[in-house]
Order: sequence, then structure tokens, then C-alpha cells
Amino acid sequence: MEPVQLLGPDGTLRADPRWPLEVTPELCRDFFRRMSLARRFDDEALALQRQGELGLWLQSLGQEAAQVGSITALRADDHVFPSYREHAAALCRGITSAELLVQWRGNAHSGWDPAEYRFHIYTLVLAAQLPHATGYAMGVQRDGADEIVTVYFGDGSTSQGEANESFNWAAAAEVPLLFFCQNNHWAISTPTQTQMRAPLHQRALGFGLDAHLVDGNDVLAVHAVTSAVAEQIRAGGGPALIEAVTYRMAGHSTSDDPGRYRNSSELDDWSTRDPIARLEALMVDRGYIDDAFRDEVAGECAALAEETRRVCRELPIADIAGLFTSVLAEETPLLAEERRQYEALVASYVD
Amino acid sequence: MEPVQLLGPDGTLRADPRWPLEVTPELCRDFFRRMSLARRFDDEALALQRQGELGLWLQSLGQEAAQVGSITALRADDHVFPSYREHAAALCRGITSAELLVQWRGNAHSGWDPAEYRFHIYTLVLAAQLPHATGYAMGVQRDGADEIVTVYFGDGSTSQGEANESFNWAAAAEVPLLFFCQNNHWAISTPTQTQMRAPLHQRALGFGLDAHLVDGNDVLAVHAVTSAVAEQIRAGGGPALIEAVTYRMAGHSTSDDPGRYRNSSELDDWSTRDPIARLEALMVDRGYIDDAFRDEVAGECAALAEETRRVCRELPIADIAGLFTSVLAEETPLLAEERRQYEALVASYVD
Amino acid sequence: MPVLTLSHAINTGLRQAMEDDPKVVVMGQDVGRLGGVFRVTDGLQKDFGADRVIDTPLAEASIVGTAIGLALRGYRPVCEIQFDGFVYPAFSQIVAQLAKLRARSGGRLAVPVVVRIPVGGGIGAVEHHSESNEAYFAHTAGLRVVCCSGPQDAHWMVRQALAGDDPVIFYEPKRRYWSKAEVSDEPDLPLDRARVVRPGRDVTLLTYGGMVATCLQAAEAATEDGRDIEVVDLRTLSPLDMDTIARSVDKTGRCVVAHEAPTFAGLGAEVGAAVTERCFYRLEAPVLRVGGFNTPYPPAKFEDRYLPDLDRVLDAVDRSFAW
Amino acid sequence: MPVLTLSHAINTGLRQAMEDDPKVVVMGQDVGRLGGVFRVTDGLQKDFGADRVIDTPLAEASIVGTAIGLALRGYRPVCEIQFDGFVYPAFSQIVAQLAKLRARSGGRLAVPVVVRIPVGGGIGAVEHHSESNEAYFAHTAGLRVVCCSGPQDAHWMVRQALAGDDPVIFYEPKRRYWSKAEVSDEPDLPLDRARVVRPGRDVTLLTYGGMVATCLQAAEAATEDGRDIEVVDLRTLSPLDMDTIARSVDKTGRCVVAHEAPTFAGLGAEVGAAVTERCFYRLEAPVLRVGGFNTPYPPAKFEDRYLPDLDRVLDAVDRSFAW
Ligand SMILES: Cc1ncc(C[n+]2csc(CCOP(=O)(O)OP(=O)(O)O)c2C)c(N)n1
Ligand SMILES: Cc1ncc(C[n+]2csc(CCOP(=O)(O)OP(=O)(O)O)c2C)c(N)n1
Ligand SMILES: [Mg+2]
Ligand SMILES: [Mg+2]
Repeated sequence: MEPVQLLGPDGTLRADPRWPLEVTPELCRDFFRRMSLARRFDDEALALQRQGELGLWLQSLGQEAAQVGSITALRADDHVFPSYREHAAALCRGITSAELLVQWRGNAHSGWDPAEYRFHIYTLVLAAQLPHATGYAMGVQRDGADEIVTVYFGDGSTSQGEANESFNWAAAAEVPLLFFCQNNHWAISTPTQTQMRAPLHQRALGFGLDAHLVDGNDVLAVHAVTSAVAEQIRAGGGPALIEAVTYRMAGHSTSDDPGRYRNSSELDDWSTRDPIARLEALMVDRGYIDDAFRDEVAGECAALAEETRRVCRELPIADIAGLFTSVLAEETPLLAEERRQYEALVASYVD
Repeated sequence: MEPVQLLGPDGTLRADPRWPLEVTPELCRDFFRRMSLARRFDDEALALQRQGELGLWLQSLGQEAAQVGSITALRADDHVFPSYREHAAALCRGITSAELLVQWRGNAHSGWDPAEYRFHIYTLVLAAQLPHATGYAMGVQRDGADEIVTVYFGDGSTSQGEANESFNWAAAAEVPLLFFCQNNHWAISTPTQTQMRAPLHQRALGFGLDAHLVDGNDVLAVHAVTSAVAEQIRAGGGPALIEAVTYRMAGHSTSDDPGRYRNSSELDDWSTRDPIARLEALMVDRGYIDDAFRDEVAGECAALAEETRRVCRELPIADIAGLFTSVLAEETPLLAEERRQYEALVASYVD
Repeated sequence: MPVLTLSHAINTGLRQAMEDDPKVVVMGQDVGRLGGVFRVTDGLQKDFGADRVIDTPLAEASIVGTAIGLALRGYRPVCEIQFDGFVYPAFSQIVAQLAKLRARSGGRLAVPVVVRIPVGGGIGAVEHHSESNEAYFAHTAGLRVVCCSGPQDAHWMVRQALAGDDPVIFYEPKRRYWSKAEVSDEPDLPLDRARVVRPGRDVTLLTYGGMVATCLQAAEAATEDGRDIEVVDLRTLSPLDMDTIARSVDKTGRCVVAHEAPTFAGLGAEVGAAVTERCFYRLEAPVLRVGGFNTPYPPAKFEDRYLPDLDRVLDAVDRSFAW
Repeated sequence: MPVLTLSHAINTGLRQAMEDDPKVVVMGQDVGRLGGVFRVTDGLQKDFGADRVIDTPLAEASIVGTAIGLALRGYRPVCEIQFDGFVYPAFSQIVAQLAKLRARSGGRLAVPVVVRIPVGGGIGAVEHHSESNEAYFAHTAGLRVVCCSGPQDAHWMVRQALAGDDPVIFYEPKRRYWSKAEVSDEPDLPLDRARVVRPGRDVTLLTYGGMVATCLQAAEAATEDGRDIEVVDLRTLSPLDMDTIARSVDKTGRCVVAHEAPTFAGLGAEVGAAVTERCFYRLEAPVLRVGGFNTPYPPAKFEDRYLPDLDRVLDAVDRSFAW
């Protein structure tokens, strides 16, 4: 199966009758803006980690098209279960930079209210969110709602039993669920060919899921395919999987040293398929972009960067009491006693 | 995909050029004998359970062709990982009725030495044996041996994460492993359509495994396909999966009451596809079977039944000390102390 | 007050919970058409439909994982794990997701999922069908772990578990499924309290689940030696009801804890350590533990000797007095 | 005697084991090209090849499950679990298969698999990367559970684990990976023995892994109050070396056990209960437990307060004396 591609690396547009998309100036500018903001935010977070303001950061660099193109194809009330690298998707849902950073600064385990954004907290245990999304979709199904559920995950996660149980379960139960895999070719140092012999979209078909392969660095293709598939699911067509082929341009995380396991030529090669440059080329060609717009977006990026730096140093941190009170609905006697003992000990220092 | 069938339910033989098999009188008689012995053994074990001599029994009734046809296509040194219903396969490997019954009488957790028969002990945790078989095959691969490994499991087990991890891992590592699924349509009260949307052989292809569907009640087809696939794996062709379509003619176990969840018409329907009757029809038609041979097999069955009844009541049971000494290579001080305390307590009763 | 078996008492408890709250759904292997291998969910699918009593695929990790998703959607799933030894594939979903989601979300998310587990031995089963794994979950912060011992508690505790907002590991002693008793129209204790099932003066015998009946028999037998044993049914294993426990030990000065699980790092260790901290000066002897041997659960023919019986319980009581 | 970091000491231990026995294979996520996220297997694939140092698919259940299969074939696999919080998907393979296969086969099968787990907190990590789950495995009959605290033990214990015929859960305190010390040319203790790392007269402080250094600091600090603390590094968590432990407590009469894991039903509970049984009349105070709070492991900014530090350890010592 060839990946669906509407926008070539050089920025030339090839319409595909199977995946209709009205490529308006507004749409292109919207994608350009969202991807630019996401990249700038990612840059800034990286810098903050390097300055010691964040404990860890996992970059979305290079995966902006896969995330922006897909999440914008969903309805605002379609619940989303991300993995941990979906910063671009999160920003599209209105999650703030402060909410995105707090977990990585170590102030909290998660930063936002899933109900407010219809966007679940990040899941770090690989593939654990797939059964959650499947169950949530079972709920949607039982409610007779016309929402769909989307779950994001990476290529490496697909080797986990829980991922495959979910492919099977979702197909058997015919729940309104979209599996969205960002195949960025790497799981830390492990290349996709070590994870699997056959491509994921082929496996998905084997489970009885509708499956599609798309160029994950082509925001237009990702959007067109996700829009069509989402509506098909909403219409009762059953669960589907989209494999978006992209590339992890940075290390796995700020703790990683990709130089140990992959050579730069691969990186150079993928640089030529950059999702933003590609869209910009089209926009230049079509006259959808001018200096005024560039300045406008640059201004927004600068503002976001400034805000990101500012909020990072002021990120809220809860009182330690919260540790004891958020274990169960009610603090147990044992926890209350532990808290009192600890507070007494701390108090004793001052004397 | 249509299941490979060489022998129709009515006993008519249709050769299939893709699956050559020399149907000799000897081959038919051998299969007839093995399947008849397996069925008689199964009958006898059931009776023993009903008489309270066994705590539980899981019948292989109806699945004789799938097991006999496949295991006889393997080499004696090809290691096998069974599930828990592979009595017919076990008998073909020379495992004795005593060794097969001891676990179900509750005298021991397992009955035979896996090394002696190249047949692992039964695994009751569904799908747990698939990673074991995959790892064993990694060992065979590293040893450069020309053995292959075969793992048996049921349709229901394929919903487990560990089963799917193994399909993926085996394909990625290209180990010499044959996945043999007996799809007997039921997992206790759960029908296959509740487990999966697409048939297993299709899923296997999706993982990059070579996959085949065979009429599991046709011993000739099972044997022909397994022989060819086994040799292909041995020749370095990589792992494969065979889905044998059969039927669980009895309840799940002697504790089960299938009347609660399936109607007898299904059973009647499958009775017309009985693996033994089918082969016998062919043998009659070809003159491969006469009263002398029937009497001979009947005699062997009677002898096996007699032996089964006899050994069941005399099954060996280890001393309780074995409980403490088979936890780790050496009995720990805690276990030794527990054993002494217990023995002292028991001794105190006599006084 | 109807007389019910423990199995049926849970069945009526689930039925009532489903009638009271349309968000309660039952799910697991063979819980629908078959009504579960122990018939605990018998008839529920017929009356509430296949959407609320769900026969699932054969995958424990996903049974718990999808239950979490359903809970996030506002449902109150009660999952059945067919046998104790088959909960392990769901371990990651239980300890890393179910138990932690409230804390991980800073208290924003509640995940009211009840995981029902038929537990323990005594039914002559094959391997993996007689395990007592409560200590794993008791050591996991974020879960409530409870164990019923008779019909009254079975009925009310499952309803209380389903009414609360915490994830609950709900243990059902399978060898007592067919034991009968009256079930009252009102709960007589909250979910987080232990119960003194037999008052006594001389020694406190702490136990739960299938061992409660055994310990009551032991207490009766001990009267012959003039010993008055107080038997406490812990009911809630995490958190422990230390007030009720300590009150008893402060009274008797001696304590024996009995369970089916191996003693090493078992729940009895926690009880013993905690009781010693609370009642140190009052203890005439160390808290003694009686449990399954520290071996894997044995073949059926050995289980009568493996499981603590009246003799082993009384032997511990004797040792406590002999100290 | 070379001075090595704990991480490198394990690396040289694995290297030596692989040279001594061609059946030893290393497997796990990113253990090959990358040399593991903590570099414990650095360089091994280069020197022993990809067949013996295996970069596996991302599936813990199968990492342990295939290791079992390799062991049944005659290999001696050592699996790396990347972080403590990710061992749970392999839980069923570990407790129902790895731990039980010897017993389930009536002693016929040995499954010498070593499961290496970087354990505990103190490195400012995100959730699931700082767990202390030793109690789960200690409660599981059929496993040896050990934890190293410094380079000498790290090097020799991993070699001893690989030389034996039992499955071993091998814990490596990740916050000590970069601590340095000499590694001798000979092992100075067998795998199943605890070590008195600091002799003392007044109170016994039992601990292991990352807490050993903390407890030694506490012992030094306590000398100012004229208290002479004996620090014992348990090393083997299952089985426990009760002789060494009891000998110490019989001498001091007081005992505090400290670990990172939550105390409820934690390993400290077993130690406390067992010590109380062995040394009841000698104890001047109950065995006191110091551990992580009974909550899920907190965000990084809280871990200095969550993990028992010098103050909390000494506070427990004070309470023991004040009893
Ligand atoms: C169950 C589990 N095992 C191991 C890890 C450690 N780990 C974190 S990210 C990662 C690689 C994931 O790769 P992929 O799924 O492709 O996502 P990507 O990082 O490429 O976005 C690993 C092994 C984990 N988080 N969870
Ligand atoms: C992990 C696990 N979950 C549940 C069970 C209980 N159980 C035993 S057999 C069975 C059905 C298995 O069906 P299938 O795999 O089709 O094999 P069959 O019995 O039909 O041969 C179930 C649910 C188990 N043994 N292991
Ligand atoms: Mg990836
Ligand atoms: Mg079946």
C-alpha cells in the first residue's frame, strides 16, 4: 500500500479523487500557523529543559503535520487519548503551554482537565491508553452518541499485547474508535523493522479494522484521510486505523543520544520532507502567504515562546497534602496519620 | 480463504495439487488407529471423572484429526508446546495414559518429562505458552539446529495480548515456529465471533506470518498442510500459522453445561463431519479396512481403556516433602522450617 | 430476610445495583449467556441485556482496561476475573492505571471500577485456580481491597463497592460460594470496617474470606480447652480497620492471623507488624501467622494439608499461649 | 581491584558471565546498539554479537516469556526491564510461569532466567520510572529476589544470579548507578546472605538498595547523639537471611527497617513480623518501619520529601528509643 500523499515534498499538490479536500488559503494558513506554533513551543520547551527548568522533554519536532492534520479533522467533542508526544495536537485543543509543561517540570503527573479539553492526560505506559480508548468508545456506543474516539500511539507501542488486544476488541465490538499511529520509525534506539515484519496498516486489516496509510508529513493528506475516516466511523462504519509515516527528527527525549544508534544521513533525508516547509512551498506557489502573514505568525510564535518561558518558572505546585488526599476518594486513617506525622516532623525542624 | 479439504465429510477424496499427499492404506490405517485410540482414551477419562476418579477432564472429542494429522507431520525431535486439550497429540508422542491423567486426578500439576517426549507440560494460563515456544524457537535458531517448534492453542486464546505479541515477535525474529490453532468455535460459552471480527488466518497474514486455513476434521488435509508448512519452516521459510477449523463436540470441561449457551442443532450438524467416520468411509470405499483390522483396533482400544482404568486408581502421588523441595533449586531455611513444623504437627496427631 | 448462598447473594447485590444505577455494567468472560462459571451473574444478561452484561473477548488486560475507559465515560463497570490466577495479565492496568489514575490526574479523575475475583482454594481445582493474591493489591496504593466471607457481607459489600468512587478489588472465597445464610434488608457495617464475628477474651484470631468459617470452628473446638478465642473478620484488607483490630488485641493480649496465602510478605505480615506497633506493651506473645506454605499452590490432593485447617490454627494459638 | 560505578560493575559482571558461559544471553529493549538507557549493557552487543545481546520488540510479557523459552532450550537469559514501572505487563509470565515452572513440573524443569530491574526513585524522573515493587515478587514463591547497593555486590551478585539455577529478580537502585567503589576479584558473600555494613551496638537499621547509603549517613549523624547504629544491607529480599538479621537485633534489642516502597504490606512488614517472632523477648520497642508514603510515587518535585531521608530514618530511631 502506498501512503496517501496530496502534497509532494517539493510542495506540488496532487489531488486524489479518493480523498477530496478543498485546499483553501484559509485552511493552508490555519495549518501553517498551528504547525509553526507547535514547533516553536517544542523549541522553547527543549531550551527550557537544557536550562534545567524542565526535568525532561520529548520533542514533537517533525511530527506536526501528523498531529495537526488529524486532530483538526475531529469534532471538538470527540474524545482523544494521547500518548505523550502529542504536544501539537494538545495545542490545537487549546491546552496551554503551562498545562503542557507542568508534568515535565516535575510539579505534577499531568497538567490539564481531560473533561475540559476532551483530551485525556498523557499515558507513559506504552499502549495502556488503547484499552481505555476502546472502553470509552464502548461507552459512546452505549450512549448512542454520535461522537467518535481517537487514540494516538507510536510504532513501538504496537508490539505491546495491550495494543493488539485493543485492535482485536475494537474490531469485534465495532466501537466508534480511530486508532492513529504515528510511525516515526524509531522506538528510542529500536527501528521499526525490529518491532515488526509487516507494516502496521496490513496488520490492522488482518484484525478486521479499516486501515489506511498516509504520508504523515503531508498535513493535507493527513487531514483529508482523517476527515473521511472519522466521518465513516461516525456514520457507523466501525473502527479504523490510520498509520501516518513520519520521522522523529530529535532524540527520543532530552536524555537520549541518537548519535549512538542512527546515522545523520537518515536525518538529512527526512529534513527534505519537512511538513512545514512543504506546506509553505505550496502557499508561496499559490500566493497564499505574504510577509504580512509571515510576520503575523512569527509574532504569535514569539508571543507563545515568551509566554512559555514566563509560565515555566511560575508553574503552580500543589501542597504536599494533596499527595495524601488524592489516593482515594477519602483520605484513609493511615494516610491521615502519615501526613500528620510528616507535618509534625517538618514543623520540628523549625524549632 | 476456503479451508483446505482433501477428504469430504462423505469420505470422498479430492486431491489438491497444492497439497500433495500419498494416501496409502498404511497412512489411513495409522490415522484411523491413532484417532480411535485417542477417542477411546477420552471416553474413558470422561467416565473416570464421572465416577469421581478424576477431579476434572477436558475432552478432545471431535478434535482428533486436527491433533493427529498435525503432530504426525512433525519430526520426533521437533519440540511441541501444547495447551491443555491436546490428549490425542500427546498419545501420538508416546505419553502414557497414566502420565496424562495424573494432573487431572490432582496428584500433580503435570504428568510427564518434557525432555523425554519433546512435549512441554500443559499450560492452563491461556496463551502463556506462545512466548515460551517463540523463545524456544529463538534457541533453536541460535543453535543452528534444523528442528522446528510447534505451539498449540485455541481460538479463544488468540484474544490474549501474549498470543498476539508472539505472532508479531516470531514474525519479526523469523524463528522456526509453527502456530497451530484449533478453532473449535467455542471458548467455554463464548463463540468465536465474540472473540474476533476477522478470521485468525487473516490476522496472521497481517503480522507477516505465512498462514493457512484447513478443515480440522479432515486428517488428510491437516497432515498434508502441516507436513508442507513444517518443511517450509525447516527450510528457513520463517514462522507460519495454521488455523484448523474443528468443533468442541463436548462441553468445555466436565464442569461445563453447554446446554446453557448453545443449541443441539449445531452439535448435530458437526456430528455429520466426524473426523473418524469420514476417514473410515474412505477406507471402506478403498478397501483399506476390513473386520480383521477393525477388530485389531477395537482390541487395542479396549486394552488402552482397561489400562486407563487400572492406572488411574494407582496413579503415583509424591510425598508432601516434594512441595517444599521443588520451589527452588535448594530448599530455603524458611521452607525447611515450615516442613519440619508441619511434619512435627502431623506426628503429634498419632500420639 | 431471605436465606441465600454467597454466590446468589452477590447476584442479587449486582441486580439491585443495576436497577438502582443505569450506569452499572457487568463485564467479563462468560458472564452473560452462561452466567459465569460460578453462576454469580446468572440471569443478569437476560434481564438487563447484552449491552449491560457483556460477554467479553478472552483478554483480562482489556477487560480491566476497557472498564477504566467506560468509567472515564461515566459508567460503573464491575469486571469478573474468572479465576484468581488469571488476574495477572491485567496487573499493569490495575496497578499502573486503575489504582493510580486519581493521583496521576491530581484528583481530577475518579475510576469507580469493581474487579470481582473468585479467590482461594478448597475446591479441588487444577493449578492457577486456587490462588490468594490479595497482598499484591493490598500493597498497591489507590485500591480498596475487600473480601467477603458470607452471604450478608457478599451482598452488601458488592453494593457498597459499586456505590463508592474508588476502584475496588472484590474477593469472593470460592469454596464458600454455596454456603447459605440470611441477608438483611439493610447493610450493618460500612465497607471499611472489620467485624468481630465471635467475641472472646483470651486471644484474637484475625482472618478473612474462606478462613473465617475455619477459624470459627477452631474457636468452638478451643472452648474444650477452656480457651475463649475472639475471631475478627477483617473484611477490608486495604485499608485495614486498625481500630477494631487493636481494640481486640488490647483486650486479649494475644494475636494470631490466619489466611490461605503464603505467609512470607503476605497480608498477615502487615497485620502482624501493625498490631505490634499499636499494641506492643500489651502483647504477651508475638503475633503468629498461619497461612498456606511458602510454595506455589499445590495439586488438589495436597490442598487439605496446604490450607490452614483447624489443627494448624489451634497449633498457632497453642504456640501463642506457650510463648 | 578496579574502582567502578555500579552501572559499570554490572556491565563487567555480565561480560564475564558471557565469557564464562556461551549460553548466557542478554535481552531487552535498547540493550544492544544503545547499550541500555542506563548503559549497563554498553558495548556487549559489539563484542558478543546481536544473537547474544538481543534488541527485542517492545513487549515485556514476551521479553520474559521468550526468556523462559530460551531457558527451556538450555540458555541462561538475563532480561532487562527498562524501568521498574514497566515490569507489570510481564507479571503473569513472572508469577505464573517463571516462578512456578519448577514446581509445576514436579522439579523436572529449571528456568534460570535473571530479570534485571532498575529500581526506585531519586533521579527526578516522570511517573512509572521510580517504583519500588519488590514486595510483589518477594511474596511470590519460586523466585529469588535480590537487590544490590554498591558496585562490589552489583558485580558479584549478577554473576552469582546467572550461575544459579533459580529465576532471580535482580534489582539495581538507579539513583546509585553512578556511585563508585572498588570491586574485588573474588565474591565475599553468597547470594543468599545479608551484610552488616556498619557494626553498632544500640539499634539495628535494616535496609537495602538505594537506602543503604542514606542509612549509613544517618548512622554517622547519630553518633553525635552518642547512638551507635548497626546498619544491615539485606541484599537478599527473598529468601531473607534471618540468621544475620536476628543476630543483629538480638544484640541491639531495637530494630528499624527502611525502604523506599510504601510501608503497607511492604517488605518491611515481613521483616518486622519475622523479627518480632524471632526476637520477641529481646525487643525493647516494636520494629518500626520507614518507607515511602502509602501513595503512588509522587511527581519529581516531591520525591525528596516522599523518599525516607536521614531525618525520617533518625526520627524512627528516636521513636524506637523513646518507646
Ligand atoms: C510498557 C512500557 N515499556 C517501556 C517503556 C519505555 N519507553 C518509553 S518510550 C519508548 C519507545 C516508544 O516508542 P514509540 O511507541 O514508537 O513512540 P515514540 O517515542 O516513537 O513516539 C520506550 C521503550 C514504556 N514507557 N512503557
Ligand atoms: C488467562 C486465562 N484467562 C481465563 C482462563 C479460563 N479459561 C480456561 S479455558 C477458557 C476458554 C479457552 O478457549 P480456547 O482458547 O478456544 O480453547 P478451548 O478450550 O476451546 O480448547 C477460559 C476462558 C484461563 N485459563 N486463562
Ligand atoms: Mg516511534
Ligand atoms: Mg476454542
